Amino acid sequence: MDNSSNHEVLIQQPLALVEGKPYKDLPEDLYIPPDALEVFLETFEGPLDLLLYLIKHQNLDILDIPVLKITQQYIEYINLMQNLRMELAAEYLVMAAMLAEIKSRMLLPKKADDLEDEEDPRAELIRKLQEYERFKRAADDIDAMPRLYRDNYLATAKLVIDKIDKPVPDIELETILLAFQDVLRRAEKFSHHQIQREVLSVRERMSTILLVLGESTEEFLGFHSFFTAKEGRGGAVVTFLAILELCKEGLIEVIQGEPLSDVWIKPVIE
Amino acid sequence: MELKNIIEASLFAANEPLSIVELQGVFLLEDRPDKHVVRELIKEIQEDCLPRSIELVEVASGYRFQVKSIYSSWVARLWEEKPVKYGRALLETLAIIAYQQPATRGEIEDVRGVAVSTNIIRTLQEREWVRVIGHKEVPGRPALYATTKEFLDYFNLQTLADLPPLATLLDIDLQPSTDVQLNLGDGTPTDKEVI
Amino acid sequence: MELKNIIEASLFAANEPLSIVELQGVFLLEDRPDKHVVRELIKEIQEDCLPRSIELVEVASGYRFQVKSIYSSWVARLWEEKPVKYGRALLETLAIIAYQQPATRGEIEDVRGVAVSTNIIRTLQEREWVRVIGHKEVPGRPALYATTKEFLDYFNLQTLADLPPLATLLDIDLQPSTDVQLNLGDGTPTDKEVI
Repeated sequence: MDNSSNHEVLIQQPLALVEGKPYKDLPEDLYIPPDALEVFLETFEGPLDLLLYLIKHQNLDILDIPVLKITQQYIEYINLMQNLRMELAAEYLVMAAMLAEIKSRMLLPKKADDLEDEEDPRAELIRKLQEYERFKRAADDIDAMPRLYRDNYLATAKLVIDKIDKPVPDIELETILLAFQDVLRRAEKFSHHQIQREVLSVRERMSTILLVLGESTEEFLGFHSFFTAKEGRGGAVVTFLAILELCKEGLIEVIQGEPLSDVWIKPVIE
Repeated sequence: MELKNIIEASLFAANEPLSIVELQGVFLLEDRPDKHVVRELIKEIQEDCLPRSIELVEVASGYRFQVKSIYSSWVARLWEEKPVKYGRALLETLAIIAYQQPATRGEIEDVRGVAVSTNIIRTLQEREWVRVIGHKEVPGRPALYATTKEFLDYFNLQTLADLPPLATLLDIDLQPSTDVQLNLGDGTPTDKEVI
Repeated sequence: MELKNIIEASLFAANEPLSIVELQGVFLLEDRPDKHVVRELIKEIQEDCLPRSIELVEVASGYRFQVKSIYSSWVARLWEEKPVKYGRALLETLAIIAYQQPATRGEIEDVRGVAVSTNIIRTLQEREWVRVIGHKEVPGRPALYATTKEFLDYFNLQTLADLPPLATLLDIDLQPSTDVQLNLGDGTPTDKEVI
C-alpha cells in the first residue's frame, strides 16, 4: 500500500463517524518514524497488545470496537512494518487475517433467520481482548506487589559453629553429562552460541595456569613451571596450547627476552 | 525465656521461612514444645519487634524475619546492583499461571496471543516460582504449570487468595455495528453501499 | 530512634559484616551521621541485645549479628535433616564450567540462554567443586570459574580429559530411558527440571 497517498485521502475527508461524531484528524499516534518502528514493535507483547493500544489510545470502548476502523489501522501498521522489511511475527499476520475476516463478515448482508443464532463476529475478538487485558493488569499488579530483595529484605543473624553437618546431595557423573547434552542440543539451535570443541585437557591446563599464576608471589613464571618432566612431550604440548589460548583470550601476557630463551608468563592486570 | 530465644535464634539463622513444625524440630523430642506454645511465643516475638527495625511475618511456607519496609530505601543502598526488572512477557506469563493454574503452555499462548518463549518458562522455573505439577491428558500430554510456595514467599503472600483480585470480565452486549459509516477510502466498498 | 533502626536494619539485611563506613553509606550525604554517632548507636544496639537470642559482634571486616553460641546446638538442627536436591540449573552450570573452563558467568549465561543465579555459583563453591581462579580483563573484571581437584575426586576422574569429549557427547546415548530421551531434544521443560 502506498502510505503517503493513502494518508492524503484520509485527511481530506472525515475519516469516520465514531459514535455519531465525525473523525477528521488522523490519530497522531498512527504515524511513526520508520526508525522508531522497530522499537515500537518491541514494546508490544503481540497482536492483542497492539490492538488494545489502538483501542485505548483513542478512548474507544472495548465492548464496542469499531472493527472496521481498528482493522484498517492495524493493517496499516502491518504494512508499514512489511514495507520496512521487518521480520514480523506470524501472530501479527494471523490477527490481520482474523480482523479481515470479521470485517468481511460484518459487511455481508445478514439473512433475517440467521440473526438469532449467529454470534456477532466481533464477540470472539472482544472476548480475547478482554481476557488479555485482565491478565495484563494482573501482571502489573504482580509487578507492583512488594517483592523480596526489591521491597523487602530478610533479617538474618549468622550461626557461628565449627561445622554444621549440612548434608549434601549425591550426584552421578552421568547426570552432569546429561545436563550438558541438554545444553548443547539447545545451544545448537542458535548458531551464535557456537560451543568450541576444544580438547578438555587444554581447558584444564588453562585453569591450572591461571590458578598457579594467581597463587604465585612472583611477577612472572617460566613456561616450565606449568608442566612436569613426567608429563613428557604431551604435557609440554598441552601447556603450550593452553598458553596460546589464554593469550588469545587476553588473560595472560607472554614475554620472551630473546629468541630461543625461556618463555615467561604473567597474568594481565589492568 | 529460653524457649522463646531458641525459636527467635532459629528464625534469625534460617535463610528461609520456618513452619511451626520445623521450629518444633529444633528441640529434642523430650522437650519439644506444643504447637500452641510455639504459636504463642511467635506472637510474643512479633510484639517485641514493634519498636524495632524488623518484623516477624508469616508467608506461605512459614515465618521469617524481615526488615520493616519503611527502612527498605536505606537498606537497598547496601547493594550496588539494582534489583532485576522482569519483562512484561514474563510477568504476563506468571500472572496467567498464578490465576489460571494449572495451565498449559497452549493456554498461556491463547490468552496472550503470542508464543511463549521457552526461556521465560525456564526462568520462572529457575526462580522456583513455577513448576510442572502434571500433564494434561490431551494429545501431546502438555505440562501443567502451577505456582509454588516459593512464589508466594517471594511476594509476601500466605495463599493464592491473597493475590490482588483479577478484573472481572464485562458482559459482551454488542450493539449492531456502530461503525457502519466508516469511509475506508481504499477502494473497499463502504458500508453505506452494502447495507 | 530512626537512625538506630536504620543501622540495625542494615546489619540484619547484609549478608556479611558491615564496617562503620559501610553503615554510613546507607545514608544520603546530607543526613549521614558522624562516625562517633554510628559507634554510639552500635553500642546501644549491643545493649538492647543482652536479653535476646542474638548479639552484635565486631569481626575483622565490621559488625554482624550472630546467634549467641548458647543457642547454636538447637539452631544447628535446622540443617541436620534432608539434603536439598540439585536443580537442573545447577547441573547445567557445573557442566558448562567443567567443559568450558575457565568461564565467566556471562559466558555460562550465553550458553544456557538464562541468567545464572548467585546462589548456584555459591552452592558450587561451598561444595568446593568450583572456584574462582582469576578475573577476565574486560570491563567489570568478571570472575573466571574453574572446576577443582575435589570435583575430579568426587567423580573419580584423573583429569578433565577423562570426561567424554564434546564432539562425541552429543552422539552418546547416555540413558536409554525413554522419558529422558523425550525431554532432551526439544527443550521442553518437564518436572525433572524443577529445582
